[in-house]
Amino acid sequence: MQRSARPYLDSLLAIQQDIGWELEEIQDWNCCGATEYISVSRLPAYALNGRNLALAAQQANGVNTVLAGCSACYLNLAKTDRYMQKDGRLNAQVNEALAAGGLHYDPGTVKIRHLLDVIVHKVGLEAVKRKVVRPLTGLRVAPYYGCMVVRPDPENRFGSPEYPTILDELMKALGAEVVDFPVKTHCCGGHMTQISAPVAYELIRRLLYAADQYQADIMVTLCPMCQLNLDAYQDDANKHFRTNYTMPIVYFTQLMGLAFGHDPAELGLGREFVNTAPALAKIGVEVPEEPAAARPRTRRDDPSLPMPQPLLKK
Amino acid sequence: MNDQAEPKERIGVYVCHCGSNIAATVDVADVAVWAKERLGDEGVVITHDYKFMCSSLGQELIERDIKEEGLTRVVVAACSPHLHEKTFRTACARAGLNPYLCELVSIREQVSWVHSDRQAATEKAKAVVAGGVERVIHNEPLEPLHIPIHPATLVVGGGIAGIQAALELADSGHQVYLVEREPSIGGHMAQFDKTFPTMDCAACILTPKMVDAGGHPHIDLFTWSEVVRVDGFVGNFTVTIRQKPRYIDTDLCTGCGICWEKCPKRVIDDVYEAGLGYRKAVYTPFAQAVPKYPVIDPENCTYFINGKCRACEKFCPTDAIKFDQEEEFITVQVGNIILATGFDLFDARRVPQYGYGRLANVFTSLEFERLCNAAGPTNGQIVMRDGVTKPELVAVIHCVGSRDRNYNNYCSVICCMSSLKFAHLVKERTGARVYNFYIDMRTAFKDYDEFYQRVLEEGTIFVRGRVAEVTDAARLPSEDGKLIVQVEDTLAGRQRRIPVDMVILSAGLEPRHDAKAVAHQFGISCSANGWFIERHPKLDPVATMTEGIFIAGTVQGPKDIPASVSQGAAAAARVLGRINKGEIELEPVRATIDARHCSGCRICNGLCPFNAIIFHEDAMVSEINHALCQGCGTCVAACPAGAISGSSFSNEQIMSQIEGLLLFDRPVRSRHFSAV
Amino acid sequence: MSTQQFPTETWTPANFLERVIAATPGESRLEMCIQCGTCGGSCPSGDDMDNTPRQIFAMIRAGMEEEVLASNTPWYCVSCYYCAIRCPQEVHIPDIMYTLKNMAIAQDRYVDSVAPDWSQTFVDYVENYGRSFEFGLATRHFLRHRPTGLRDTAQMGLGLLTKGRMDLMPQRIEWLSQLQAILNRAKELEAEGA
Amino acid sequence: MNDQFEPVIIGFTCNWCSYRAADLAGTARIKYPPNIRLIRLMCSGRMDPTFVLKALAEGADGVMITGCHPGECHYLDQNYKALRRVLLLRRTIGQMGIEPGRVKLVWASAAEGVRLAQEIGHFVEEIRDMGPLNWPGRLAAAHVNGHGRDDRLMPADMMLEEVPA
Repeated sequence: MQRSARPYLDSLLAIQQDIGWELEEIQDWNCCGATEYISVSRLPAYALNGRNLALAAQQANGVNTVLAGCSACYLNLAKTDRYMQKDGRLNAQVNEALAAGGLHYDPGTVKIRHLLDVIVHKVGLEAVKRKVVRPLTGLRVAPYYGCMVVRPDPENRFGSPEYPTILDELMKALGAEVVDFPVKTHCCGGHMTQISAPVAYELIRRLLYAADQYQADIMVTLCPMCQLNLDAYQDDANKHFRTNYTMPIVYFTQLMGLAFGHDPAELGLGREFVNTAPALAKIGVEVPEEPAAARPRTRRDDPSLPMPQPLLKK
Repeated sequence: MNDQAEPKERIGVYVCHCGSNIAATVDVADVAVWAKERLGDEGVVITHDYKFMCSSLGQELIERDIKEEGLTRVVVAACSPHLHEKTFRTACARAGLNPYLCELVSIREQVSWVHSDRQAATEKAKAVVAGGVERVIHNEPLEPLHIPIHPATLVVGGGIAGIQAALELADSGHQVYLVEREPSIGGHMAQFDKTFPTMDCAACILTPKMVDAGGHPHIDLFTWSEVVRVDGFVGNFTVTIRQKPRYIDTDLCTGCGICWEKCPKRVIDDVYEAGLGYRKAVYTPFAQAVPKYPVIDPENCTYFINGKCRACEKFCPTDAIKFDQEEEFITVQVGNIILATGFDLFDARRVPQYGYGRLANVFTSLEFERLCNAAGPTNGQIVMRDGVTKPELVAVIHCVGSRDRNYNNYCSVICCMSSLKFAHLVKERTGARVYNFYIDMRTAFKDYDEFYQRVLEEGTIFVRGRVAEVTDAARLPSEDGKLIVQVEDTLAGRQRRIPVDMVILSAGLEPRHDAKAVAHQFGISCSANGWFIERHPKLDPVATMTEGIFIAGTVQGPKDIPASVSQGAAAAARVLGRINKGEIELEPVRATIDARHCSGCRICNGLCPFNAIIFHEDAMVSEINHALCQGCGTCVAACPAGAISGSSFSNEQIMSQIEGLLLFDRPVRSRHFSAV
Repeated sequence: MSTQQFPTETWTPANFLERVIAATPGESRLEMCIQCGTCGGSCPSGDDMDNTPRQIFAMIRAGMEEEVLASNTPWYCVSCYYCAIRCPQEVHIPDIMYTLKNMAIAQDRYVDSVAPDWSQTFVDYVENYGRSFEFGLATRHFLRHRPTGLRDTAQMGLGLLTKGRMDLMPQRIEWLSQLQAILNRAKELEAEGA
Repeated sequence: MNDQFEPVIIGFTCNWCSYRAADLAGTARIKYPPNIRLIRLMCSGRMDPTFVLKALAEGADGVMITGCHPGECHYLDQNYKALRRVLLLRRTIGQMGIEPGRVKLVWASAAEGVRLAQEIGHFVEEIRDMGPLNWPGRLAAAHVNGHGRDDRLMPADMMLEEVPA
């Protein structure tokens, strides 16, 4: 979240006080492996997530909820926890692997929930409404859920894996005009941007076409991958299909922040590829033209290592 | 334990070869010899092994021994009791021995057919025989139960199955009480336009039957009514029926229809018109309703809501409107009950990807039936939700909510045929291009596949694939404004997107929403899905495990009209047989409470699923009604005072059988006990 | 693409089906497929797959191991889970796709290496740094597979950089050795299990 | 010849489902080990816990109780009562020093001949692994030691229920 989804993090941090939260980052978290690690090998992929869960359980001070903002992280953490509960052999193997790093995790110890779920169901729409000082009146919002948050959703937290409405309701609570977006849970292209870009472009185009058909001003997402694909690849998709969509894509937390009266820059607005200014002008918000300058890093305090060389097959 | 002095009984043991079925694996002669030698102390006086015990010669052998040797107990070691128990019991009865003193133990299904080691099988057969011998000592002479049958019958549910059953019984001169929840009988069939595969008009074939039932001298019709209480047992049930107030005096009403003409309140009719049409607050569901009297629906009637209006009352020429009418409870006595309560249609909203309830031009099968029906809201015009436009492209989706573990994992049986019917009707009336999307085409039964051929001929396009989604989200301008059916054409191996104007969802059949409560009320069992369970799926499909309760039609599982009618008639035939005989004979497998030992703790009262145990407050003891008791034995096992005994399966019989099975050394066991 | 002749002596349908089921965690329910096509119809990238998921399952049953593992189908799975929630037989389709990818890598069977390499590159970063690293991932990936496409992507990358959304250097987690120890043990266990 | 321990198992079957499953296994000639001897009851709800104790006390090494699947009981829901009794019984015999695994409950519908045969096979192996129970031997030992009947090994209601042999 600190990187490509920085605006997501910024906006979340900005609104956390409004909704009475104090968030703690899992110390030294590692990547969940997305859909890639498990494609290569199975057990290590579960161990990877097991480590995050174990770290979270260690760090939990009476708190037992891990909030995931990204749909892949959410899915992978929840799935690891669930499969470990259900499959005794997997549980034993993951824990044996974790033991090599001095860790242990009892499945079920932490609850893995997505940000949107907790905001709507724990904080509540009424509490959100009370915080609204700048209603998003007149802004036509296309709520976009994507795949992995609402599916498979074994605990039915989002109401429907096919046609959920909780993001719709949240946006209505903020005063926005919500489009009944028929492709709200379709795929953003996922990793196909890397594997076969034309396939991804087509998936992106379908979403943009529908949003355009429904005359949405802006699309809201709840996953960094979706945001990245729709925003950063929108231009490529346009080139590929000779279209000229300019559909701004923002995180739902950013719109919450705006409705709560925060400064656009504080919410990371202006870092998008597709200009959000025309859309947000409808609610009287001015988006900073230039992104806030990133602090330049010197090599010295950089903890990074040089890039590994690719493994060449054959 | 086996050291008693003088055996009380004289027992004969007969070991059957069953040709080579048993003899090939079990040394039958050895078993017979062994039984005579080793079970002599238990009272075995004679043993035989014989080629076929069930043959007339075999049976005569038993009869002769009973007479000549004075046998008081008989054990036959042969096949399963489910096959020949009756045969050997009858043989004993012929020889003057109470049939329940004969025990058949299985050494074929449970020994020779399932084991291959001859020695081990022979030893096990000996143990099984010993179990039977120990058990039979404690068998008691019993008489079958005889229960008189009241000649009247209750039929619950006035759909086609219930109507058929009621007519069969009434036509043979017996009283029938037909109870229907809605204001008219007719059921789902009354909503249909045409019936497959012959395309008869549903009303044309159903209405005469409804009229017959309505006017039959032997049928008392209770519409707008429900059964609220069932007491008693086979032969003599006492049933309480609640008749909801119609607010119409049916003695005065002529069914002229002025009331519903004058009623100012229009209500969406979501029962009969499946939500597509309107009715008034005072209404009959449809023109041919039986009985012809309307009902006032107090939830929508202006007078009931705010005390004003009474238009119907003003205009009624016979003063039949009675706003002060109250519900009535009627009690009837019947000997048998036929349940024909039918099905509910699967709610297609539960499959969100098909968009029903969200996308205007997605229709359910029942809605489509109403669209086609000449008496329906569009006078039989097949039009889109705007009420005007004829569709040019129509999709029919099979298996909606059926064959799907997310909803119902069974096949709803009728949907393939009704989907074909829809395709045919659309073609015939609009000339539209029709696509049918199916997983497997199931057109079993007479003339059904011929109908499929006909629909193929007519040019309907069949796509083998379960539809993934129906959406209005166009991807290309050519799809704009259409509903797009997205599917894998599994035979072509490609994903297809087919734009259409109208989608018809062939929703499956589900048990009534209150099926479990109804099953409980009548003391019968239903499957996990909620379909009522028949006594035997093949050989006794309309009886239930509860004596005197029969089932007919879709209440037992999805089925089409011919099958429902057959079941209605079959259930009536079963009931008629009993009425004609005047009584039924029941197996004497029953529990009895010895009042002397009953402590009145009432533990057994709540355990009985058939409410057969009554508690006498005065004497503080419980008693079991033998006509209600089905002999499961749960109370026997639970009684802390040991006051309940179960005939045919008494504690003594089972305990002794255990001892018998484990009586002698364990020959199959090579390592023997050593004292700890 | 190699084509397997069947039926021949090497035709071992049961084996392949059983191995796929055994290698998938929990109950895959693969044997329950009724070939209805809900998965293929629901799949966002179904159009671009060599074989629809349904066909893949039929091919697994037919023992067409080489064709299945050479197919691009599992690699084009975007893990959207539409098939999983819609499947009337509750077949765990995405999990089976992961299993097929594992097998294709292990047996070196895949034909187009773009997708497997992307996964491997991603894994390398996770294993060496503990986190993914967009800049390095994209560069390395595109250098190998779409050198000409790199220019376009580079522009986007530049965008991400200037918008403060991407680093030039990967960030490494603190206790990397711990993570590596865990992953190595997991790999050993997996090898034992297989 | 073969010094493998051959357990003796008593099986209680329901007249409507598992007894018919056993018949079906026979008709289909599905083989299972001869260690089990079946008793027919009308319903698993008839299964009095003392039957199980009796079987163990008479020398059985294990007892298998079979009934209709939940929701399919021919007497509505009596199999649930069997389930409750078996759970309690397993705990009770555990307290008496007997492995709870020696009593097993198996659901088998009338159509599940194969399944019943498999379950019997598994159970025989499980009991084989546990070894002989030898409850009669232990009872005899207690008897020889001069304590008369060992009350700890004999549940109270069983002593009341003297069964004529």
